[in-house]
Amino acid sequence: MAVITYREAVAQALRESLDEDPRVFLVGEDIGPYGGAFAVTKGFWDEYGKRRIKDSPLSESAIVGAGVGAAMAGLRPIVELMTINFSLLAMDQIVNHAAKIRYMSGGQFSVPLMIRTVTGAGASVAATHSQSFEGWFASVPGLMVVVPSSPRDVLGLFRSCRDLQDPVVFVEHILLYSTRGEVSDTNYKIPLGQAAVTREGADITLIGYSRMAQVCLTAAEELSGQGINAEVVDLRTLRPLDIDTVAESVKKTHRAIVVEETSKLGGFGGEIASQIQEEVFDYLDTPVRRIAGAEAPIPYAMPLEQIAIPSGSTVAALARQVMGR
Amino acid sequence: MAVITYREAVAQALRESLDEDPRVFLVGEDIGPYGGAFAVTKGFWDEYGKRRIKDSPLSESAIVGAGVGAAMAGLRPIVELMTINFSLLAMDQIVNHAAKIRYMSGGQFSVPLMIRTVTGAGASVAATHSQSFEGWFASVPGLMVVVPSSPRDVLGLFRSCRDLQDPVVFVEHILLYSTRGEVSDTNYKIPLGQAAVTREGADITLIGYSRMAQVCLTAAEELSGQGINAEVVDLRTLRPLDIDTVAESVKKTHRAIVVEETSKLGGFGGEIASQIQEEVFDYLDTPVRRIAGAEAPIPYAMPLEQIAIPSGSTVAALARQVMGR
Amino acid sequence: MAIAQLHDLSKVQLLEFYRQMRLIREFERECERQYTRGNIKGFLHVYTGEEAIAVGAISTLKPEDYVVTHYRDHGQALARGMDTNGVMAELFGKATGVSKGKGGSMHLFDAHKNFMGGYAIVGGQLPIAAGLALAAQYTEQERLALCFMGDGALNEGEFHESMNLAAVWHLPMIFFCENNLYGMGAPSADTLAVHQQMYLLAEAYSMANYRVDGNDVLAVHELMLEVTSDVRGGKGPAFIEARTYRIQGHSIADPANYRPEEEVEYWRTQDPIPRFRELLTGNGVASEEDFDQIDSAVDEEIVAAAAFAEASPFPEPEELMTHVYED
Amino acid sequence: MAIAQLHDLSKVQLLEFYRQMRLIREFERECERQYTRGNIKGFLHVYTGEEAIAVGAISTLKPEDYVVTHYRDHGQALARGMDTNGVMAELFGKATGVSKGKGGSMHLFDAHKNFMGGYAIVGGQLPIAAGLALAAQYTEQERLALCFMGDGALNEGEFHESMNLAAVWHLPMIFFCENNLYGMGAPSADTLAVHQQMYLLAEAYSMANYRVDGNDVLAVHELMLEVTSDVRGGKGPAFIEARTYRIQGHSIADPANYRPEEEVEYWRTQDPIPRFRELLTGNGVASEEDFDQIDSAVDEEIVAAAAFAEASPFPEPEELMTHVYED
Ligand SMILES: Cc1ncc(C[n+]2csc(CCOP(=O)(O)OP(=O)(O)O)c2C)c(N)n1
Ligand SMILES: Cc1ncc(C[n+]2csc(CCOP(=O)(O)OP(=O)(O)O)c2C)c(N)n1
Ligand SMILES: [Mg+2]
Ligand SMILES: [Mg+2]
Repeated sequence: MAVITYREAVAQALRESLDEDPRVFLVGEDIGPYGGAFAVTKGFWDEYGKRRIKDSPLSESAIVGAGVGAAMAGLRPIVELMTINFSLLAMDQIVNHAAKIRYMSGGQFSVPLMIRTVTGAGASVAATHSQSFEGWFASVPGLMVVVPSSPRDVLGLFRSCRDLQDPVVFVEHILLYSTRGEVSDTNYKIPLGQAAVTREGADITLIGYSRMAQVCLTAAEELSGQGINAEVVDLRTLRPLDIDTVAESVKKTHRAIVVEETSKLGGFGGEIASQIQEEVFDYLDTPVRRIAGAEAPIPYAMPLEQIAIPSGSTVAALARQVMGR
Repeated sequence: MAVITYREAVAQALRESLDEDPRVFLVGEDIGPYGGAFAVTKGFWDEYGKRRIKDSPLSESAIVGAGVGAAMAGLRPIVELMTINFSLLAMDQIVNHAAKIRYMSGGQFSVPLMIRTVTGAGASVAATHSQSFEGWFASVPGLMVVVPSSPRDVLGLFRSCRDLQDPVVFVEHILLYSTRGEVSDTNYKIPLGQAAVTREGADITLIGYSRMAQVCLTAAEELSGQGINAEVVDLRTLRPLDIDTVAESVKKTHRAIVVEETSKLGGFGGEIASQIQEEVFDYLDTPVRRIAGAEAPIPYAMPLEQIAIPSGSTVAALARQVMGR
Repeated sequence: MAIAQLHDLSKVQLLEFYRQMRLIREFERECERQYTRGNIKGFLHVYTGEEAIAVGAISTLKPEDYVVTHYRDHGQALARGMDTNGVMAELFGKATGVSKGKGGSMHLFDAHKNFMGGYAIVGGQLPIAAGLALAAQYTEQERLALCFMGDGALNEGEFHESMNLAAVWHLPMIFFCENNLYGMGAPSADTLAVHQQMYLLAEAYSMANYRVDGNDVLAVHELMLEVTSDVRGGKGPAFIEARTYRIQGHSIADPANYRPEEEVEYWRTQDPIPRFRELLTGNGVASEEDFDQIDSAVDEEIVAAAAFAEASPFPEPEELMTHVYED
Repeated sequence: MAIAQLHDLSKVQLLEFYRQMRLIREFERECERQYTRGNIKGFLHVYTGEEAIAVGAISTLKPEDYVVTHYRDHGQALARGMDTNGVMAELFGKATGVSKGKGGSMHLFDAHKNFMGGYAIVGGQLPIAAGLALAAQYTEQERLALCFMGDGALNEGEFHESMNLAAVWHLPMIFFCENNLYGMGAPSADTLAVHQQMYLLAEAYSMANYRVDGNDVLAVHELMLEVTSDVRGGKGPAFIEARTYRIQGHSIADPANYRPEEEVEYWRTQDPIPRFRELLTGNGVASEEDFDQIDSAVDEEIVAAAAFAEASPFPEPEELMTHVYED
């Protein structure tokens, strides 16, 4: 057991890939001498050299597309999109190409491409730099979407991604990089499509992923002090989505709140709430509730941004309401 | 009253805009001499000339961005994206720019831009040309998303869009262009955010939009022959979303099926189902059910494509199941 | 016509060029017939008139080289030696199609031929071709990527990003522009600032660039022999503009009456197949008998392909959900 | 230094150039102080070292002209005459900010000054600037759009699409590249094929193009006088590359130790402010007293701006939901 940061976990996962698999190379903007916009690849350039750490032009579409082509040729490129906000410039390559080539070729080609990117609000970088599009990627057949909330999950999930023959969008959260957590020293893996019950409880189920999974735990802490025993489910991957673990929890608690960071209308939380009521309708004492970001672009001013996204206390408040307290 | 095609309705709406408002001009790929990929702007080039009918290079991002800039300057550009599949190349301008400029400027600038595009599967044009991203746009605060299913709605909704000071994504369906319908000769408008009950019924509510709203009517017809009286709600706009009309209907029928064309996981249908159970949980006899496209890219082979998207009969079959028949 | 080549090429090879061009021409004719009969659906973009490009260019490649192209891809597929039956069956959406009927006309693939795809998003194939070239470079294999695109693709941002990336990374690839003067109904004169000097687009990346008569199969072949050896020799990426003409409309749905009659007439006289045929007869390389033999063999192949496609079954319903992910 | 201009420009105007450059320099210094004090959050990209560009260029515009720029936008905002208090307050995220604290450092806007925005998506501002120019053309007004971008933006597809669109549509606009040799930590040498001959990127659209010393305010001003009159005269779009240097790191978080010391040293000697100051004193145009007066006035303005920003209230919670749509 060691305690490392989320950033260190990503870096370790990348190092393992580079060390163990010669087909792996990294492509991205400023991942070289600069060390990555979030310092994830600090030192990589010196360690692995420019052949395997490819600093790229500011050409999101071209670097993702180059990853698609290299993957079709049998390599295992890992392309970094500096933030998910810039993925909008690579949407065509991700959705029209990476996700569909296996299918359109009748299974002749596969695209084992990993796209790493950074999601989330809360960093005071305003509307164009605070979005969360992982839900969009999760709606695309052909893609897999991984949304780890802890150093442990980063490592375990990343290792599983390396065994896949399909494109993965690996989504890291800007506010989680410096959070710390225990990771086992074993070479453990966490399969995709397996949500985690990160806190057991009998009264209500709080469902989240990435940073919001942590916010759910904070809320659960607060609630426990008020005699409410909340269970927390961390989805860990959005596609594949493990609804069974969620359903099992709700069968037990009879109440559920889905928490997400992006604005509510059209958010992925609707999918989760919808599936819960489809799966365990008869077990629900109250409707599945959702708490999400405000129906607005993310503002720069910190006091506004803070109320624009769910926090432990707003989640706890809704939970109390649902519990009728 | 006149009977016209959906295509003619769009053309009429565009002509009205051009005739009545000198600030309006059209920009798009092959909307000029070619007359538009779906013949919507046939004849416009000769009638209005190249100043107002701007044939553009194949540069989706630039033409949408140019529309954003022209709109900021006080004009009313209408930019055509030949199909919604190509909107992925303009995502940055639509989502990072058009949708956010009013907010980021603290209300100093508005972007009265209309983006017309074509959605849908069923035309045997395979995976890259058969997608439906309107649900993504509907999840973006700052945008409005209009999804008409009939010539009547095309005209009424388009006229309302012309009064707006915000960006609108006006989504036409590839398989509806040649469908016909009655339109009044009056200069009527249909406000955004007002769903329509297109068929009254007491037993179950079928909810759809665009072509799927028509599929719901087909299913209702089939069901009526089997003693099931289905009510059909056509959402007409996704953002703003009129959940009240849906809720009212479900209060009456106690059962609901949400129909959508795109694949289910992460589709906008989850949002609707989720809101229904949040709003009228106590009125529901059974969980809200969803029927959607297959979890796969759209195949070219017609027999496969036909089973990849919901049809009147598959919707009716699910309705019977929900009714326990 | 590039007579020079005549001497270096064997009669067999020259007649093979003719056969391939003829095969493509007749294949497209058959496609149009089958489309009107309802056996081919959706969009149908034929290569008629541009045969000399695919044939002249692809004949210079090695089996291990990668071919990437746009949605107007039947010609390149056949020139690469893909099975005529399998391609026709794909257009019919049959289970025996090269992609099991799942990709259709605009999305042809053949792993055995390193035919890495026809791509229907204009410009979308360029970054992918760069990635294939990157793979060759990364693995230090002497392979190159030949990427075809239309003139319309030069308008797209992905063109710029891919050209710059290829230049900066010195990738072993060839950007081959099939300049048929139109993108759908739009003359490139209205959409591309340097439509008359496309080489300037390559200069913007200080990339080697060439221009060739796209209706002269020998000229295309000759140029590609030079360019491919440069690229294999490590000279970095190259850009080629081949002037040609889309004899038919953009798609079968397009009567193309936006084009001046004289222009259409002029280009009819430039039809690459009669031109090449006359060259060979004029130079006594081949006789009418040679051509007749080839023609009837081609006709038989096409008839057989249509019959094969028609007789083939549609994919089973289960196929809808296969190949979404690794099965 | 472009002495020529010295004679055509009044002392008042020359000193105004100095004042604006000095104002920007001190404004950025204050921003860095306030950032470390936690009053400014998120990303902070200062314009230090590049002042001569914004001041020399924007001084040639008319009030009705449009200014569009990228996220490194404080310099252009102040040069356009935006209220120092309002800009500083925006960086503090205060209700008195030019955008009510909603946009922040990377997204400055001022409708009264036709300052159409700072845009934080690299290259994203280019199509928008083209649209503003299109509006001027469509309404037959003699207005132009001046669009600033960094050298990094030249890598993006939106650059190509916007340049081509502007050229094909003959739009009244100026693409102004602030070439400070780096995009974040990446030297343009590694990311742009023609980093030494950026004019080739303009030639690819047969667009008029120019290169200028971006640390010489008079040279920039002089060139822009010529270019703006050409653009107003209907000669179509133009591209300008101004060489300059980012004295600080990419953002306040970046120590920029990836840059060779000599390079940094050399460019220190090219600092536009001392250079201009020496020119004016050397030519007896202005005295130390003149500068001291200006300096102290600027210092006061900055102190006042910081005080104003600090004293201003944050936006009310209701502001979260305003300006999402027309209220
Ligand atoms: C990104 C994108 N925009 C628009 C289209 C619609 N479209 C299909 S083909 C075509 C014309 C392409 O012209 P060109 O590249 O010259 O190829 P050609 O048809 O002449 O062979 C267009 C606009 C598309 N498929 N993709
Ligand atoms: C599309 C996009 N990709 C990446 C980024 C992250 N980013 C912000 S600034 C920057 C460097 C831009 O360099 P340049 O255009 O030269 O401007 P400079 O900072 O040198 O003034 C990058 C990569 C972004 N904001 N947008
Ligand atoms: Mg063409
Ligand atoms: Mg720079």
